[in-house]
Amino acid sequence: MSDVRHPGLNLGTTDSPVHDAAEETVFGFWVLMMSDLALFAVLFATYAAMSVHGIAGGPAPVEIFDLKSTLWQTLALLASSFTFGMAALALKYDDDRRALSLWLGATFVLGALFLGLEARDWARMVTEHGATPQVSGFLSIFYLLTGTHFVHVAAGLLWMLVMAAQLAIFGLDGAVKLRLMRLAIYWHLLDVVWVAIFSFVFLSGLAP
Amino acid sequence: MIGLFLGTLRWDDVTFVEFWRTPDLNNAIAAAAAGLLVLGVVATLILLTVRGWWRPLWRDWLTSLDHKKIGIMYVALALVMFARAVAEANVMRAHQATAALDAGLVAPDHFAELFSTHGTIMIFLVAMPLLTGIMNFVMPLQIGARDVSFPLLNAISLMLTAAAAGLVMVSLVLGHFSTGGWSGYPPYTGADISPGEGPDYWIWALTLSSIGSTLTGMNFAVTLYKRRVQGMHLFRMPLFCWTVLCTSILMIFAMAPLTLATLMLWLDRHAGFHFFTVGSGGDMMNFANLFWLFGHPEVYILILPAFGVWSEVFSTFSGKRLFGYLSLVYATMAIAVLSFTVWLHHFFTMGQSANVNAAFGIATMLIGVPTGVKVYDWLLTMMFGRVRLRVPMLFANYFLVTFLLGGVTGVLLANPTVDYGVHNSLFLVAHFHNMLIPGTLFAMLAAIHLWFPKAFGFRLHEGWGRAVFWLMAPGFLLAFMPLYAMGMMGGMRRTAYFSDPLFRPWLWAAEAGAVLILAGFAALVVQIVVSVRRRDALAVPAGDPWDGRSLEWLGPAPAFEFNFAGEPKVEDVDAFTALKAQGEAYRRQETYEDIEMPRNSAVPVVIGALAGLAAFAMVWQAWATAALAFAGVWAVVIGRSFVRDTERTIPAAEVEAAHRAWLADVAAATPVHRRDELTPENRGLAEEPL
Amino acid sequence: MSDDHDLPRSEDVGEAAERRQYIRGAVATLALTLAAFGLVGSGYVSGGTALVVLCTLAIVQIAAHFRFFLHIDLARSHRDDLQLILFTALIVALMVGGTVWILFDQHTRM
Amino acid sequence: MTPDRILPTCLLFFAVGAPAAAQEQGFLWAAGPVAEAQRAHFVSILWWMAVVTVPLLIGLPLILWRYRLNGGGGRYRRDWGASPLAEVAIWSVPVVVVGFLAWNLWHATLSLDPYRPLGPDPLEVQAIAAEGHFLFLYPDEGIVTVDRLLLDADRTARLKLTSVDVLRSVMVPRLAGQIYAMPGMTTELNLAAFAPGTYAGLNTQYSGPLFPEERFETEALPETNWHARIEATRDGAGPLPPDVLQRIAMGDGAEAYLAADADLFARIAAPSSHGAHR
Repeated sequence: MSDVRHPGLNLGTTDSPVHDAAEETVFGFWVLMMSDLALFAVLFATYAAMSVHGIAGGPAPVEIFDLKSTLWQTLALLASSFTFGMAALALKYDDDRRALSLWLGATFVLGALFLGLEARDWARMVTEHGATPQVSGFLSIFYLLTGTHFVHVAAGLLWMLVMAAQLAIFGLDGAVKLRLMRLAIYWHLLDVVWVAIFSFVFLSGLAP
Repeated sequence: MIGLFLGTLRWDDVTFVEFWRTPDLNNAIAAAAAGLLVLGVVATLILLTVRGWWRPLWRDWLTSLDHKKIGIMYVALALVMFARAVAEANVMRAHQATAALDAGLVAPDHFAELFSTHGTIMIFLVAMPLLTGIMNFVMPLQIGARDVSFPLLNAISLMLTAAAAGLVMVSLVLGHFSTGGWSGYPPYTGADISPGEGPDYWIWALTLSSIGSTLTGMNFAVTLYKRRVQGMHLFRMPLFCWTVLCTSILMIFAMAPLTLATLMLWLDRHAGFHFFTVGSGGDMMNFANLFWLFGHPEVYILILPAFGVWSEVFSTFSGKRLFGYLSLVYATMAIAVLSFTVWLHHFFTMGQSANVNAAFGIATMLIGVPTGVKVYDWLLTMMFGRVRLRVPMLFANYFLVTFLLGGVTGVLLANPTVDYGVHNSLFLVAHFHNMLIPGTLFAMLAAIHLWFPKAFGFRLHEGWGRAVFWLMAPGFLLAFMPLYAMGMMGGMRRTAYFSDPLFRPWLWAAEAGAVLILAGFAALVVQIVVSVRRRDALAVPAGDPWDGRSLEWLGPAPAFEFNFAGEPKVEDVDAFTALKAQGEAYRRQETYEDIEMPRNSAVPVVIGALAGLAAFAMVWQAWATAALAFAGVWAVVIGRSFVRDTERTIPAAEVEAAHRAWLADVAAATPVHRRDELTPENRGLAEEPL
Repeated sequence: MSDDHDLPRSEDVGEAAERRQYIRGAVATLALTLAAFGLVGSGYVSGGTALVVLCTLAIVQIAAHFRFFLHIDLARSHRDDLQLILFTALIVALMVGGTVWILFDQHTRM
Repeated sequence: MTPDRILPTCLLFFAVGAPAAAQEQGFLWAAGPVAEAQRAHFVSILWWMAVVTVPLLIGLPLILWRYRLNGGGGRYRRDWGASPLAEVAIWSVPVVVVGFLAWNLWHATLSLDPYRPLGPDPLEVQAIAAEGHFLFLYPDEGIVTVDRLLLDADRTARLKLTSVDVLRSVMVPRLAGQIYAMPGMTTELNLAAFAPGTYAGLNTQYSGPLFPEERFETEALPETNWHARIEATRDGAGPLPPDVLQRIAMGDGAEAYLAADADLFARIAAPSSHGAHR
């Protein structure tokens, strides 16, 4: 086998056998995530066209987006990326599961906060502007794009709950560590997608 | 309440009831097709019960995570679906040939359903499973691996594909399939014009199969990256493995746009969204854009593994090293990347600017360069060889010639100027069948002939194999050359009847060709039956019936469950040839080690069944059933993540015993000269090279 | 199985150094986020300029996420993933660029 | 039949279709400048491709014969897997051929853009593709014809196209290539005929059970006859009913109308008239 160890997020010297196993599983997960990014890419491409051509007399982006709410969502998700980073450190260097659980818990709360804020934002758009996805092509793709991200974040939270259960049952064994590493990649990549969403959807929409 | 669980499904949707109510020829044909399906299923169930095959089927096949068995199941699934799709082609051609005299055989909507299912099945449920099956079986063996990287996921991919196949099959009996063609363009497939369940069958069958393909692509790419045996660097992989790698990469990226396009179509149909409805800010041409963003890489997903197979066939049956290995590798990579830059050529006539068309047209034509290189590399592979025209080689040489014609018409179609004249015509239909029949289908038939002994331990009967070739080869010409002509005479695809009597002789010729292809398929079935009967005379227990060149031929036929007793040594592209030359191919090992293999699992079957049920419920708008089944899928996934005991150990002693038994077979076999490889003397041991 | 000392140095930097990486990442991404929101919120940029500025900031921030949070860098041992990401970037650029080109061009001619 | 017509015909028709050529409808029997350019382009590609295909067609049987296992006379070199000279040739020849073809493609595509006018002062026609029928509106002449396109053979024509419900694609093969007609959108197609005559036109994109019926006749008339024909049509036509689309779908049978409603095309082609959901 090549001398390439699994790069990126890793367990380094703290748990060599699992580190070896990570090479295949984590790389596989990276590949799967790239397929997911391709999905988001085509969503963005469609959004780029329809947010310009697809208003169809409905509300335009600048009328319905809210800078402050978007900023809070962004900060919540950004903070959750950091807390997951701390959880990854605890996973790698601490034998004590408490720090890991605490940081994971914080990530969960921040993720849930993000979901709540985004749902509130949607509710505001619908109630104040009547901006449902059935109104125009632009709104259809807006909800599909942000909704797809939303579903991903929600799935991440579910995954965290499952991992909490596995931590409780199995402790920090190799399989649990591998799954947490994959969850970390998943979570950070959702943040990457959100960077693209707040830049190209919300901020671009608010700076016409 | 019942509506939540049954949705819009009613008695009237059952094909037999429809026939009962309106007993005309059209409904009779539909009912006969449905009846054949039901009879086939019942007969299979009875056979399984009478023979007591349920337990072995479950234990040795359905729950197996062995890549070889999964590969074989993929191929079996594809052959079943092929039978239906080629029968449909025959009904369509027979209908067209008779249609102008009277009403023809089927109603226009039924005809539309036929060309839609024919295309959908041939692409997603014949070509894809065939090549996925072959890749599954061969690739891990060729790189010296014990299995793919994620065996459970591999089985899940298979079961999702099977669920998609099941869904399309069910549409024979319950309701109707889409009439919008395999590409399903809105607004025709929108809720206004196609309000029924048809497009939903199409949407969910594609979704299931494309999820399966994405997972397969990921699995194979990681396997090729991480599971190569010591010494097998990337540039020592057999060319087939390179094509698998490129195909996998295409699968990883190309399925996303399709999933998105079908999801958008579903949201338009059922949730009032406006992705493709022009009046409310949608753009229906974005569907074409997204569909072909998938569809063009898909074309190369279908053809690249075929190129891999041809490379193996030409080199093996010329008894010679592949010519231009590096050229072929770079050509494969070039095709893979270029395939993402050409999708617009499927809709040159949409009205965009000439410079957009020209750019995509040139990108398309560029693919001609690496493809041309490949053709000449194969020709030069035969040069200075000892060419023997066994069945795979017959197909290979036939492919070389017909592929030229397909290539020329492909370059023609790449020119927007020409495409404006023949877009949507039968010329186009002839072109892509020209690529997919001699290209993909014949490559897969060649692959089946080549690797069958490795899978089952005996060769396929050569005479019946030649019959398959001699029926299918002229069948293809007869079926599709008239279509080139008709296309240039203004005959359009998807036309239920041609009023112009000039087309009549061409249509009859095409129908005759379709019959020959069907007969060729029947010959294949006979060939398998005959070969099973004569399996003792055809047995090749020593494992190397064709004087093979790559690692899959190391070891017995059928292969060890664990593929290799130890780690094979790799020092050359033709790793097995090198081992044979050094006299190390059949050597006893000093030590044997325990081997860890994945335990059987029912999880893939359950996931496939639940996903299929969810999709079926979505088709009939049975939301509660769909939600429950979907939740069930995830419950199984999560539940499985709590299972720790997923491996089992094959003890070293058992490995040793198996290995020794094979070496005994080798010792008992007489090496045969290639001239005698079709005789019963061929027990799978090749004569020492001169 | 692996010898510990064959790990590339970049993966074996120790807890404190790795924590510093995360903190650097947090600071960098926060600064970039606030810059983007600030520029738009203040109305300082708009139209085409805004798109260019936002695009630049987003790309830098995405790179920062990969570098500091996902630990992807140019070290030799990381090339599998880096290649994968760059190839994905190429495909994504083709898909997005092509789609935008086609749909905008088509719109002008309908 | 000219020699450059024989090549594609022989190659793909096995020469059997040739006698029927006069009655054919494809662009190979070009009757207008665009179709003629398409045909010429088609033939030139075949010649260029022969550079790549002919050596293989000659080489394959020779190699198969010379290097056959039983009795082949060729030398056996089992490890012959590379030859720099051969590789340079098999890469460079296709590169050169595709290079030339690409250059050709670029020029042909730009000069044959269907939106590009073929001459000064074209006849303006608006075409509406509907289920089973085509409506042709002549805004300057104030008439509408059904399933019949009347062209002045001495003048080029510019079609504006739209479709009522689904995607269609409109083509008069012997005159010019096709272009999509899409609901809520307008596309353009420029046409011209060399000589007076009747040419078949059709929808090429599957549109439903009536798809095979979606055909129309294109009549290119000498200038004087064309004027007379328009006058005669105008005299025999009734006013355009507001529900004209429903009427012709029901088999109204009228061949022409007077176009009192000058906005009909604009209304049908406007995006807002489509896609109201259910």
